[in-house]
Amino acid sequence: MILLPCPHCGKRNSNEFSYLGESAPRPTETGDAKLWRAYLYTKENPAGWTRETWLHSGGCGKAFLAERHSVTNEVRATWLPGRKEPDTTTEAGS
Amino acid sequence: MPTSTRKGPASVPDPIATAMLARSPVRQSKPLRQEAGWEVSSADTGAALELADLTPITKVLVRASSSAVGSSFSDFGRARRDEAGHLVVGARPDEWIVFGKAGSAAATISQIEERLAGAEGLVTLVDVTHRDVVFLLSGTDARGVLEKICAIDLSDRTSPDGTAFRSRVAGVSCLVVREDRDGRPAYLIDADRSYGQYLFDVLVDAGAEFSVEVAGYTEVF
Amino acid sequence: MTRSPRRLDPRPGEVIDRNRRLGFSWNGKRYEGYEGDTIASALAAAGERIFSRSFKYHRPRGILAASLHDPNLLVQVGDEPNVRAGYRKLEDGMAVSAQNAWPSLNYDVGSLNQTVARFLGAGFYYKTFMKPQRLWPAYEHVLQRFAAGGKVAQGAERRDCDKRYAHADVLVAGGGPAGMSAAIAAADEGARVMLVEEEPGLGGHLRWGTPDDLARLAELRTEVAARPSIEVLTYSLVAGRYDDNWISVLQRGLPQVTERLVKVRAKVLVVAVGLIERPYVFEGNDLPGVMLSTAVRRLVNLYAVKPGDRAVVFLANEEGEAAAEDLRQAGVEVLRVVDARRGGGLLRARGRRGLDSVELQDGSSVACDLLVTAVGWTAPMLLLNASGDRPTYDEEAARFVPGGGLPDNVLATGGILGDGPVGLLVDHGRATGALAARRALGGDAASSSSPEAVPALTAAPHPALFRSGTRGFVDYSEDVSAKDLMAAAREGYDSVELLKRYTTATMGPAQGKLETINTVAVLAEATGRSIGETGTTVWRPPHSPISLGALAGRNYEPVRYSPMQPWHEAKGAVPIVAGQWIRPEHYGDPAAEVLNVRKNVGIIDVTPLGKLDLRGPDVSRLLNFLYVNKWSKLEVGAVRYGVMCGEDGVVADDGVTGRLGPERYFMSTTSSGAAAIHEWIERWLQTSFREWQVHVTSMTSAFASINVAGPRSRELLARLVADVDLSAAAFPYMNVRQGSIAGVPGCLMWRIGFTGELSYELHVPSGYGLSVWEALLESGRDLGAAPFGVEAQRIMRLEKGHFIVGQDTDGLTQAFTAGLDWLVKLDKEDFAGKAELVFESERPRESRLVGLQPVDPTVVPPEASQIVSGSSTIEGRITSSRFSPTLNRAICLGIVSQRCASPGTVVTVVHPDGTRTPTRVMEHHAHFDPEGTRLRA
Amino acid sequence: MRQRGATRRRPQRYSAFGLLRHGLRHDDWPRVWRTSELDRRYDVVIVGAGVHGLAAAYYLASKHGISKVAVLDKGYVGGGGSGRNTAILRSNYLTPEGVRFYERSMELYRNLAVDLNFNVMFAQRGHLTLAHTDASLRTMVWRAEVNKLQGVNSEVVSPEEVKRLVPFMDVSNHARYPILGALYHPPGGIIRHDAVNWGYARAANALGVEIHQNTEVTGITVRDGRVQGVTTPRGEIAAPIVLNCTAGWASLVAGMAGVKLPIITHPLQAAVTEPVKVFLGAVVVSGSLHVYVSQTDRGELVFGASTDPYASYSMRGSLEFTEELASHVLELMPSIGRMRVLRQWAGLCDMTPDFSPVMGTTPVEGFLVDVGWGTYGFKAGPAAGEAMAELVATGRTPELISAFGLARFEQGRLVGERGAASVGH
Repeated sequence: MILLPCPHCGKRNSNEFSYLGESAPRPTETGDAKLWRAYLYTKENPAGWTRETWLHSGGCGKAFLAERHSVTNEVRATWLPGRKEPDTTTEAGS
Repeated sequence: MPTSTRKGPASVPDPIATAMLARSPVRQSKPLRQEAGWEVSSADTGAALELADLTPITKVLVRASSSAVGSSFSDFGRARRDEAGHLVVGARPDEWIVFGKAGSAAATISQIEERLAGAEGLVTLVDVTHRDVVFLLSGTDARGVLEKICAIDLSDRTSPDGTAFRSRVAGVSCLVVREDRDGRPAYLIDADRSYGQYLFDVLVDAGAEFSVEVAGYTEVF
Repeated sequence: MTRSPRRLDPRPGEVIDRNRRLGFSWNGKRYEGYEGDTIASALAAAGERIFSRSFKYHRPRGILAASLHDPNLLVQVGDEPNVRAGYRKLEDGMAVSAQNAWPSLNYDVGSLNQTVARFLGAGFYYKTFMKPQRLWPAYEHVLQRFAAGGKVAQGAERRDCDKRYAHADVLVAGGGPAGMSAAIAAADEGARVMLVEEEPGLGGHLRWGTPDDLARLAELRTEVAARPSIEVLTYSLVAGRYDDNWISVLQRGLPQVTERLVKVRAKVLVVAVGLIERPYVFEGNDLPGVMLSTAVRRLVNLYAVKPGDRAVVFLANEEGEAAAEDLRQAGVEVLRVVDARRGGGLLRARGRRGLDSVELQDGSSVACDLLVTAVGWTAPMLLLNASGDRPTYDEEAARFVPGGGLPDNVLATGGILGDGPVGLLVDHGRATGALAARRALGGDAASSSSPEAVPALTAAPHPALFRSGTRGFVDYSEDVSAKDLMAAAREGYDSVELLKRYTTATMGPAQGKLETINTVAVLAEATGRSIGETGTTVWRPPHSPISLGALAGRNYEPVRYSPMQPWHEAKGAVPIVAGQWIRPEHYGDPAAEVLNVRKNVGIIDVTPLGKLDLRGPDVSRLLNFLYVNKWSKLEVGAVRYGVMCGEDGVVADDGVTGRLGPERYFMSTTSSGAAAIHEWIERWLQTSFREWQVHVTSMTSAFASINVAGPRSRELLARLVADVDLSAAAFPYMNVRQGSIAGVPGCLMWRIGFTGELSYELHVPSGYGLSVWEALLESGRDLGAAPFGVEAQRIMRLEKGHFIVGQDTDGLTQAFTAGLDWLVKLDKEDFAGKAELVFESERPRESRLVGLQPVDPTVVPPEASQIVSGSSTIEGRITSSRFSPTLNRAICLGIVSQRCASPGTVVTVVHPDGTRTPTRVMEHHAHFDPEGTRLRA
Repeated sequence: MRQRGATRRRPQRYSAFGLLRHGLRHDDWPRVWRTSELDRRYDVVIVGAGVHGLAAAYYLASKHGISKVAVLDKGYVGGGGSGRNTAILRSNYLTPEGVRFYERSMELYRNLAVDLNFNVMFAQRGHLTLAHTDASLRTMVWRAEVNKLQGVNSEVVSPEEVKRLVPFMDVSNHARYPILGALYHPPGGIIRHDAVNWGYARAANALGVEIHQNTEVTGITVRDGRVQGVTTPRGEIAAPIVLNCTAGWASLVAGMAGVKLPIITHPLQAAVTEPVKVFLGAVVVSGSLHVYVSQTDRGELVFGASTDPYASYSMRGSLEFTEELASHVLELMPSIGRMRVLRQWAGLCDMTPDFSPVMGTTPVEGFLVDVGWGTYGFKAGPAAGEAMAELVATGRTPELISAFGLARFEQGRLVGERGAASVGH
């Protein structure tokens, strides 16, 4: 059971959270099928650091964004929706 | 722009004198009596570890931005008594649940409305007395019981008296509030009412190792 | 009752209680042992030598390691298979039997396999039994009879197991001298410590050591006991370490439960699991009477058992010397001590049912009944592997050692790291424990002690002794010899993983703990590489097999009930499982329940319906985004039906939402969709529409929901409602009112009709649900008021043609296909799924949901029957089907291809039994009252 | 330049007689597949030496005479999903295109031992998918009816029949998850997965296909929209066709060619118990309880579950997986609580939005994919290999796999397999 750092509650077991997947902006132009289907279906799916949305559904009920390493499951940053994204690009990552 | 909806009928008024009986989802052990229109147990145990069904107590959900509410309410993750004896629990960010005496929803709501009058932004109050079941688990081994079904660290260092958290208890999302009684650890466990009988059975089962006994309704507010 | 001829006089460190005798049986014969014995020690004391038969060749096997990891000591205890007799404590009344022998342990017919062993090399089955293909089941049946292991009994009771969560600053895995010292030091630094030891007592190898060792042990035990912040779990196994130091511990020997799984979140893990002694590979190395030095020391010193009469000791280390000394003290005649460090060598062991003699390198042969080997160690790497460490091979010490890749929250100490006198192990343990505590507590360490340097602990030089002959067994539980491994490697299965999969070496119940190193050594030899280059396999959890019962623990499957459940149960309602909810399917006769609703009035418990309280100035914007239809102009007091789609345009949920006040709405969702829809809404509000002012509260359980349906429902309700004008004019269809029912204030009343009848959906504060339910039935007795269940409701909604999301639609059904053309408003600004619905509207329709009626009204096609053209071209399927008591005919909903979808088309429905039913496509989904005059009444 | 098609050699046949002779003479068997130097150029480079890559290579050589083929793997033969799955075979899918495709795979599997001269131990013991709710029972009927119309043996049976097939099953109606019936698929069963991988590797190699273990593809060269070859630590390889047959790393390999896939990688965990005497005949699956179980000839129970709830490339097992597994298995068979879990492991599953694979061409000419197999990959190996070989050889997408192309996502024409239960082993 990995721990996920909820920005409100602190580290909690991952089974308290709903995984909402890779963070991808919703296209503003909804008439472009290619664009829209890329938003719906195409995934980066990296083996490394990935930015995704989680909802602490079994806890405080709040959504947050996290930068998690998809191989080690380490989370190096979390932030609330709408807040400035942390700049982690300078840190070592694989 | 006026954003408050406080003027709306926010609560279930307390029942008028009527034959209609309100019931907890948990089967009550005998002898029975009535408390503010609710059927409750008056079993008395005096055991070292007790489990009581406090479902009839008043529960009011308050939503507002923390900055607007200021210091009038407890912080998120903490619980404290207010002047009126209500237990005010920071249940979620920008969300509180206020526990009070059974049958006092209307009064509780008007007190809170008064206190929050003039707060900025959207403020809403919802009476959730009938939505939730509440148990009181108290006694020296209360932590031992909860540790069997809840993954949160309950030690004094991380979860001292006055701590509140939402987490899963035996697979059900619950609000757990620690408010010690007579120097003994005590936990209020608030959950969706439909899980009531299931959770009660689980608590009795987990507590068997520590000789838990089922106590009747006690007045804690 | 058998005596115990091999029991020695009391030993200073023995763990048996000679005052407490325990009776048990072995293969039906009565035996006696002492409290504190293991099953194996009690049997060994009684003179038993053969404990099992091997998997493939049914060779007799005896005590090898006398520990949890002994591959030869798997026995059946009652209805429990594969019990580790070298570990499991003896209990009074145990019925123990051998597992893999027929007709008996001493004369096993399967041992004939040995005579054809040369044809049954590893993987032989891949090369034969291919033709004819149809005979494979027969071959397979024969192979299955060789399946190893014990038996499970049909009807065996579930054992009592439970679980516990724990949180430790420092968890020390292993209660030997280093582990105990680490725990003591960590506690002194202010840490909460959990000390876990596999054996029933703390002490590790000190337990079976010299009087000096025992004295040392007593001191350490006193120190541990004096620290209340150390929780000691003995007879408990650290079974696995998972991400973020989530550690599983299997605890045994508790008074309340058979086994308890403790799940520990540790800030720092200290691995102090010590070493496992490894066997030597030589011809005859599996004969009963060939034992590891640690096995001999345990038998003599812990259980006071004399393991043989005349012994040869083959050794390369001090443990072997100590074992020889123990044997002498126990009165065993030590005939030869062959020291590999001085060039001594061991060729083979001989014997049939047990060891008879040993042949040595110097050409001599010694008759004996006990051969002890002490050829080196294996470090159990599971916890380190699981923490990211990859072990490296230390040529000098001839063993794998930690590779140094540990994260900050895992430390190692003791034998797994290196060797040394007890004093060094203790010092290292203390320093490591203190370091662990400081890391766990961060800067807040209570202690003022200055950080002491962790002393160096390295593996001592040791001769590299792996094998002396090809016929020796490398894997005891799988009957794999060095020869098998050599052959497989030459055949091309020449990496560790391929070799292991092909020969099954290390795959058996012993998990390769004793065998892996020898497997790697043989492979290295076969491929001409070094052991280090060959590498080792990754140890996978669990550290030792854990029972399903312990992993399952108590059955915590949450169940939800409505407030009226006691009533339903009392009336014998037939229950149905709907997600977590248990609901009444019917009360005996669903058709009668339907007719009563159509004629009189019925009530149904619909509490599981999802209910959300929505408040704030932006609710109508939210509704406009969530639903495919428009919500801007909903009057206070009005109710509207809506459908929600996912972003892919697929129908996700439906329900009605009413406006209770200027900024207050109440939404209902399907029962099964309630949680998901709440999450869906929160997700949008929190991530995309953060500036919208809306508060959403789940109210599903706040209200007991009762649907009152039927032509007399208004009449019934009027008897209980005083403060709401129920007249059709004042309270028309698709409206909502608030008021009191039977004196209970704060109720909501919706005039809606899933059943197609005049009906009211009542939402009553839950505590009063049962009272109101009873009041409705009581007041409506003369009106024919009766309960109805989910099945009657399903029939009536089908009569009315209302679809059910997830039944009449599936995971790809978009809104237009579901027949929602009338509802979807593509001219709305934006809403969830709009883009895909625009695309759907622009392309030719492929299929759609339609009402269907079999031409023969008496034939009811089972749901999911396929609609075909020609013999087998699928054109669609029946999604819902019932016999309508109201219309006295079969009625259906179904998805059909566009070419079959026009009203009047007669399609062919194929039933599961193969019959074909001509079925007509109808104009409406509704089979009954399509104009809706009844529900608008 | 070397001749097209490397030299073939006749492998020594495996047979009972061969075993006897080898046993008497104590001589070695020839190597199961040869190792060779890496060439600079191949007609086809296949990435991934699992069942898909090896089967494609085998059918390229055996059916189409194309044997200048290199199968590259970063590890060893069958070390990925092909050696980590629970080896269940069936063809009782939900959609007609799915049923037809998997039925072709079953057909190839049925003859595979003889075809490859390698006993793959396909045991057709029957496959039961339990229904615990009326909704899942309806889905079972749906599947059974589609199956029958495609000629696949599949039917819904009663709880009593389930009890007859699996006497250890608790079919009492008081269970929390009552068994209301099951989809019974008699031809379904289990196979020895390693043997399938080795058998294909051996047979393909005998036809001239080269198998290069420990040879990771680190780059794919694309010029003017055409694939040129691949890069490995052992050097560059030129090839006009590169076939991505990886599972778990499909997105990463496709990414090297600049192709994005509709894939999310999730771990799928499995576990095996200690052996006990054989008591379980059929393969048992419960979608609602997220568990599937079968017993091997060795007596071990092999378990699998649904994929982990969040995307990850981690192959470290989790404790909660074994806990839930045990709890759910004991719901079905309460009397096996004393059996012990011996080992757990994880594999990676590339999940697509419609629970169906992605097979065929990509926007990069010559770069083909056979990916996105979710939890169904092993079952599909032979048919996928055969179809991909045909596509490579003829340049035309075979009808059998035409529904599974990558372009379907951009066109919004998903395959309906998602309509079935989330776990469908």
